[in-house]
Amino acid sequence: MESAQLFNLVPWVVFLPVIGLVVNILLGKRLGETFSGVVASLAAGLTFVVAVLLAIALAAAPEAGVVSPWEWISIGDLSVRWAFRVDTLSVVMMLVVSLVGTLIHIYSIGYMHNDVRHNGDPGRYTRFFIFLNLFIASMMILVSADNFLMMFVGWEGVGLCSYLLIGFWYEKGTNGTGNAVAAKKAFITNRIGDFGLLIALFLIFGYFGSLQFDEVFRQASAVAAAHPGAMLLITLAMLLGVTGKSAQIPLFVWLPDAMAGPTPVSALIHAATMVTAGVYLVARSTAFYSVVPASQTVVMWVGTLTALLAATIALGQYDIKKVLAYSTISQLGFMVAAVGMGAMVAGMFHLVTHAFFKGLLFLAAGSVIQGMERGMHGSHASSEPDPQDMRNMGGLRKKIPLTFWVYLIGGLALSGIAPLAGFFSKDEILGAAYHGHAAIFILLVITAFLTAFYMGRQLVMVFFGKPLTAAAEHASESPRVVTIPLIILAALSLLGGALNLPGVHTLEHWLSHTLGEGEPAEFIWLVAGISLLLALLGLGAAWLIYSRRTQKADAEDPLKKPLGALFTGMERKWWVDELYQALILNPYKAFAQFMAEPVDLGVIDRVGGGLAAGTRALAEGLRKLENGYVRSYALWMFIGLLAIMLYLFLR
Amino acid sequence: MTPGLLIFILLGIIAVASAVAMLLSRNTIYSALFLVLNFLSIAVIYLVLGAPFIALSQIAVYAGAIMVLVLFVIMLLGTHQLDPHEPLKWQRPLAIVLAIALIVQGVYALVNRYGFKATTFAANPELVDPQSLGMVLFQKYSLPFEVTSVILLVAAIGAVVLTQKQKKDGGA
Amino acid sequence: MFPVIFPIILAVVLFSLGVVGVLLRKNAIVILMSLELMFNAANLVFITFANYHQNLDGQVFIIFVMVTAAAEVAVGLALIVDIFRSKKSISIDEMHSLKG
Amino acid sequence: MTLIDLNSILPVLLLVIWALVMLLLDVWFGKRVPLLTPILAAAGLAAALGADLLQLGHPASTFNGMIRVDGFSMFLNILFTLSGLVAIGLGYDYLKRAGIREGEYYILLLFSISGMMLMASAGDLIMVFLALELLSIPLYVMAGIDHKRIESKEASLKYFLLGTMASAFVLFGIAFIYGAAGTTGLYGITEAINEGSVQLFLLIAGSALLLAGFAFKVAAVPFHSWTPDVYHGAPSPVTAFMSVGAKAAGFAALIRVFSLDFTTIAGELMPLFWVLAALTMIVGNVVAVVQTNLKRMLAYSSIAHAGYILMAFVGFGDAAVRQNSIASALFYLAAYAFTSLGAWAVLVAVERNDSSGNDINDLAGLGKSAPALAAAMTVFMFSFAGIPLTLGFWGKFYLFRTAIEGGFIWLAIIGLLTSLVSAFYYLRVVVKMYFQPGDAVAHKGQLVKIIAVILALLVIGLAFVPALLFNLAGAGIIAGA
Amino acid sequence: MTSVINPLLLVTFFPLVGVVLILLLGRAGKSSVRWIALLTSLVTFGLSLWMLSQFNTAEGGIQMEINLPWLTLGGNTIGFHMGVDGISILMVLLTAFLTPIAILSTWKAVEERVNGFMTFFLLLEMGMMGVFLSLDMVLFYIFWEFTLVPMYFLIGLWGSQRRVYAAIKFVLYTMAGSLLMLAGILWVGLTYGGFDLTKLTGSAIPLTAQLWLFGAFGLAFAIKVPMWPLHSWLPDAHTEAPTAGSVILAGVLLKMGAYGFLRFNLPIFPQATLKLAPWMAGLAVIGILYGALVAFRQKDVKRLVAYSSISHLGFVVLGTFALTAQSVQGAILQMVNHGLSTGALFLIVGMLYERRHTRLMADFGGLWRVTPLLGSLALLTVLSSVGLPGLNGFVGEFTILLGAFNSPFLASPWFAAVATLGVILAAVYLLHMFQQVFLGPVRHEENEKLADLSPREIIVLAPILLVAFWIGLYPKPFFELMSPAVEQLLALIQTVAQTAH
Repeated sequence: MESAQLFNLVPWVVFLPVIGLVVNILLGKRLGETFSGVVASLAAGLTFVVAVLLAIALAAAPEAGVVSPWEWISIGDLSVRWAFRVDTLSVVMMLVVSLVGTLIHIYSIGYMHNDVRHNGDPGRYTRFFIFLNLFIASMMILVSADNFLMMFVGWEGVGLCSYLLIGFWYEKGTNGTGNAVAAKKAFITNRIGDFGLLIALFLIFGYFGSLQFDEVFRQASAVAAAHPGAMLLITLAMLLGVTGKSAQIPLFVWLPDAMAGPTPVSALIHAATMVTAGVYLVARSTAFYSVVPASQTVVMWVGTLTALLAATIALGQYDIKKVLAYSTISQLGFMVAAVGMGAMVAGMFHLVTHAFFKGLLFLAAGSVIQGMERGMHGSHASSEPDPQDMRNMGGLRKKIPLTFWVYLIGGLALSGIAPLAGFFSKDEILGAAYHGHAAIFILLVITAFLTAFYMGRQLVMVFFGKPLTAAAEHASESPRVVTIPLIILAALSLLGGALNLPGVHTLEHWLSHTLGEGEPAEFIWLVAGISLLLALLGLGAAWLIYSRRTQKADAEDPLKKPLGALFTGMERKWWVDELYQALILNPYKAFAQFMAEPVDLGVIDRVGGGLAAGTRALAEGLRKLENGYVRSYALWMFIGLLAIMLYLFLR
Repeated sequence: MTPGLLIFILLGIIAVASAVAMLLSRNTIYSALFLVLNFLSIAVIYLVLGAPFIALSQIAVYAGAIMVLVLFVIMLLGTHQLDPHEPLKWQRPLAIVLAIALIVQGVYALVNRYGFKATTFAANPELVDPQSLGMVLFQKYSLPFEVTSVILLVAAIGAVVLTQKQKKDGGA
Repeated sequence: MFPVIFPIILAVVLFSLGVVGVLLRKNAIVILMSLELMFNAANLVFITFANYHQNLDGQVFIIFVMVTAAAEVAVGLALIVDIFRSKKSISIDEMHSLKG
Repeated sequence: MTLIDLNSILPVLLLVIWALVMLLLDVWFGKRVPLLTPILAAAGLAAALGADLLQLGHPASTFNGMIRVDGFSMFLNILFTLSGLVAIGLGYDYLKRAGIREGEYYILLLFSISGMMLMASAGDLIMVFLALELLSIPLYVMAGIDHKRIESKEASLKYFLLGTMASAFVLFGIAFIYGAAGTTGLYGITEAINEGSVQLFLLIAGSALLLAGFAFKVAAVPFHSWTPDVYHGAPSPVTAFMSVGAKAAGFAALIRVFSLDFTTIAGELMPLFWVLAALTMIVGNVVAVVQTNLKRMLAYSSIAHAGYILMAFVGFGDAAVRQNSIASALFYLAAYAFTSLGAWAVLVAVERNDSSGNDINDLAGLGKSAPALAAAMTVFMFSFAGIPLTLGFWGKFYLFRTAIEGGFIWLAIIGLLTSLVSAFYYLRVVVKMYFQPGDAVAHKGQLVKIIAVILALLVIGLAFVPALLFNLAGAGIIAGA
Repeated sequence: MTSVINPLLLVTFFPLVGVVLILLLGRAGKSSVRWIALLTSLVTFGLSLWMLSQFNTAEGGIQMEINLPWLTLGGNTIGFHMGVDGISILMVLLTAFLTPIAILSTWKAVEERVNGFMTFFLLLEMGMMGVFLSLDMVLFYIFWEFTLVPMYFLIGLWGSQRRVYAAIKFVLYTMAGSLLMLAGILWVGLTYGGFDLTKLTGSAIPLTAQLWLFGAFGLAFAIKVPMWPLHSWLPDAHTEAPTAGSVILAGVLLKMGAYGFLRFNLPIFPQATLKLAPWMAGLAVIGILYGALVAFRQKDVKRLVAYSSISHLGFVVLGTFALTAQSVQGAILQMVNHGLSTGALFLIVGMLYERRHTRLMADFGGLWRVTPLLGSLALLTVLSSVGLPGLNGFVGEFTILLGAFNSPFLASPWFAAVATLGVILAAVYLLHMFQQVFLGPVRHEENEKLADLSPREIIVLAPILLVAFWIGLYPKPFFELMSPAVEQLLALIQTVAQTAH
């Protein structure tokens, strides 16, 4: 088949999951769990097939192609089409999304089977797969869009799916509304980012007269020369969008809470794919950022600081998923820092490998949690321990060995142990920083060390030592439908580094068709050595500290004493949520209340009533003049006459 | 100063004085009688102004018929002294001030904007003649004349309707 | 032979006094008489101008005024008598139940 | 006196003679034949209406200029006879219930209408004065015709005393105008003014007094104080008639005299009219807001409506606007007449035998117990408020149009804002009838109900073809104005 | 084209057929009255589609014009002049579309005096059609004011507890504006060439007069829209009105104000429009934020939705006065969008109220589990209202903001930038609402057994949501309908702007 014809398949990356979800909406309830899961997985799997076909086509003819079936909005000089773009960048994203997505779909068939029963509403099974398919569709719209507006559709669409899936168990969580609140928080925080993106879109249209990628990027340098301020604004506004979606400072706060969603969701949306959309956006907009160094610097610093901050917080967490969540934020910080430095390929590379190993970690964590849950059911413990709290685990290495092994692979990959995937991609980022960004380099290296440390901490707390609770004692391994995707992902995490091996630079060349020919990152032995050394150091330190910890569930963290207030800060997430609560949310609530009660009901609503009351008061006054005495009436007549006379005679 | 003016001023003073007296009298009968005096003095002014027939009518109709009717009613109802208390606080001062204001501004405007140039005429025999008055009345003003008769009739009916005792059977 | 303005001023004064009577007196009959005083003031103006214009229209007018005044008085007195029968008073201040 | 002369006052003549005949018949047969007087009165009015219609298109000046038959008078005469017919219908039901002597009511009504007709076609100030008396004296009596209620007497006394005082104003004013022009003929005065042989000061003084007197008749602030008390105290059918007939007659005099004789001093008078109109609209509408008695509320509303008509008339000095001023006033009077008579008819229907039951709360639940009456009342209230698809809307539309044509935009805005206030209390009536539960009952009398429904249908129906009335009002030309 | 079978006449007056039938057969029972009303409104919808088929999309001007002489008043003709163009046709379609839905929604909700309800409802439809189709200012005013009457009764008779207060407030507020508009109409008609809109457009009115007239017309429309700070009638009217009334009130009646701006203020007073556009936009932006803020703190769902209308209509006004092709077309589309989304929200609130007889959010919670279908459709509606891409609200809001951001007439991107914050705040209050009602655990025992949507209720909501998706995914036909008319309008503004400089 001609590659151009294959390109025409691209709308199917959206249609297939949509078909899947429509089928599930119509039939899912009636035909049962297996049907739902299979249909959804099939839809995702076929999407992957399409993505692969597109990749094959691109490999043959790497020129970008656009399939633009319908006009969407066309007013005056604004013309936006539903247009799908096939280029190396988008296809990479498609591949990652559909591959990881398919695996997670399959994983979910087993995971959700238990989850819906554990949470007491089996009827919600189908709904989960509908949402997952919807997410794949939205994500595909995001990555395959040929213009900013269509990308924004996907951008918000994935946000919606995130909302729906975080709040999947909307009646659970703190006070019964915790999950719903977390979902809302995610959506609204994302909307704040979307606000920035919208402003960027308006500015782009204002200065470029179009929203189509090629059209816009072609003019980027010209516009940057003519309106440097505008380009700065555009890129910074876009950055706001990035910080929302990719959970960077200052909008990262939603992602840890997003762990309220079922674990496959955390893996797919909140680790592997959706949160990387920000990185994708910056990569896609290389043309913009490359002409505005100032905002590149800002992006770089935002990424670096986020990486560091999140890593420190991850250090103080006990919830297995929270640790992974902060780790995700931290790794996203790496990616953002990378694209900020202009190392787009490094960023994308890390995006891909991160999708593999972080997806793996989350799914494995899900397996751990369900193992714990099964253990809880088995032990009939009187008080149910939190199955996600690492302090309740320990010694699971023996109970769930397969999970342990894949978890270990993921953890090592994340820590940056050679030759796992994470090592290569992280090293590329560090390498980029090493050239001319000394401060960034140092901070990122520290972060890399912390990463290894908290992963080591987690591995030790979860899998080593003795089971600390009855649940851990009775934990059992997950079914095969769950473990098979784990194994595949573990393999990918092991071998993912091959994508862009130093010297070979497969991904580099692949992406150069879209991102432009860049200098392939050279492999710096010093950097690699430092990073590997620090990773090992981190893991070792964690082993030393945590394997000797008191074997009691409610024991204090061993770091608490030596670090003191610093650790409390990590534990309490540096009080960022509290800060936002005090600085933004509470004032907003108070201000809204002020507007609603004193202003709206008290002033504006009273104006009408006040006029009425004034009229009434005037009327009461005037009616007193109508006192019933005829002589008084005569007086009024006389006054009237006199007034007329006076006016006429004396004017 | 012509004799006419002299008489006019004299009568004017009497008229004003009697009007004031009418207003001030506590006794209704006195008021009525002062009003008669007022009417009479005005009748004389009519005479001075060359309208003898009207003067006579004034005496006969007003001072005579109407005032007798009034007096009759006063007698019928008795001359009660009404409570002099004034329930309307501002009524009395306002009324007086405003009346004075009307007079002052009326006179001021008249003097300023009308002036003294226009003077009255001595009696014109043609205008004094009741016959010519009659001619005008029954030719030019025949319709108004008829209308007045209807008015009188209506007043009569009205007076009857108002004063007639309520029906014993109290209506349907 | 004197300025027309003199009787007119007199009429204005009498008219004002009539108004004062309506405004100040509570006795319905006196009020009625005050109204008559006002009519008379008007009549005086008519006569004066009839003289000034040297035509009879003004005089004719007075005849009509007298008749209507008589009609008014008849109705007014009837009303007063009627009210006296139920209220036993001719004070118009008694009549202020309708107000507001 | 020629046949043409008599023909010109044929409606009046018919009414007066008819009234005299009825007086005799009533004395002889009144007690034995209960329907006699109302039917006779209605027949008389119908005949007068016929006579009036015969005059259409035949303007005339008769009785040495005393009578002026023109489109203006004909339009108003039709209005007077129609309101008289309605008053008869209302009286027929009400009087018997309230135990009021019937015969005199109809007779006085006919006399009053004859006075109004004379007023509409008066060509001489003396006719204006006599017509004023002829229409007023029966009304004084009719206001006090209910012997059982002292309020009726009080209303009568107040109306009489103040009315007589207003008559004195008018008379004094006529005297000054006579002094200014040497004649009382409306057209004679115009001639004198054109010749320049007029004492302008006396004319102004006279106009001031006339304005005060007529303002009393139309119930313009501050000459309005009698209206609420009299409307309240008088028997409802009388009030119904008074609110339309007397007001229309007052405007007939005001419009005819001022637009004929005082256009030269209109510049001086304009601010007075302006203030008078504004005050009337404001006070009438504002005070109505706090009224709980329907009769008083309608009284204040009638004051307010006088203000609207005055508003259109403010520009009477402008020859280009005058014709529209007059036509819009006439049109509004007609619209107001239908509406007001209808509203009073509903009131008569719900009033109890002891004349109580006209508090606004007494309407509660009428929507359920008497849907036809309530619907009619709703139409009237909407028409009063000037909501489209009622005659009242076109009336206000025309008035405001005239006011704006005359350049009185602020006055129009005052009018519009006060009519917003008015919407409040008109709607309150609707609220009571439909939105609040209650046990309002309407009387069985079918006639009143039929009248109310017919008037409501007219108010709505004519709103679709307002051109009919517009043309008629537009033809209501005052000869020479 | 003055034939009797003019589609406009039929669309406008066909509801009267239903009214007559109901009056004739009023005693035949509730259900037959309901069916008569529903069928009438469906036929009207069909007629409006016929009108659409006759409509020539390529043409910008007035089509299917009908101009019958009605009356002459003091030298001014008042004609029965109707016509449709790209702006009004959408409003007519919206009206015809929402009315049967609203009628169907009353099947269970209105049990008392059904024939009265349906009569008023059909009369209301007629009035709204008349407003959108009139081309004579007096005729427009008549229809405009006439709509008050049925709405007044709908609120006052079939509303909830404080219905009387709300009904009177609604009428008085609206009249306050419209009376000044009447003064404006008269002034324009008398001074600047008659009441016929088609003859007025572009006529040269001096700037001072234009400013005054803009104020007079603008006040009426601003109250109707409603713009901040003239909105305080709206929460009460919306809250107290019966569901169907709220639907039409939000769906169509408010649009009359926005439509008025487009039909009167822009073409007749272009200079004033240019001068005042930033002020209007400023008020609109305040309204967007204010409505969103206040909505957030409401305890009553219906009140919340009502305040959301203030916020949403702020976008419409902003778009209108940004005066660019995108913003104006977006504003018109947003009028339709708001009609659909908010209409659907009110329907959902009504369905909740029918089940629980309360509208306080505190009384609900966790309903998605109990009534999954209702919850899902409610979510879609909320998302459409939030402006989620792919649904209708986004297309409108985006085009408005995009146009406003780059509008040369507002001369500052700040209006749109600040207004864009409204996008965030909309999510805040609407998701807050959705959470309070549908998410969380079921806290009240009464809510455990609530019935899910009946087939009738699905039929009520489904068409709205389908159109919501249609507009969200493929708004092209809608834009194509209005585009020539808007271009014509903006060309006029452009000319005026150029001559001014």
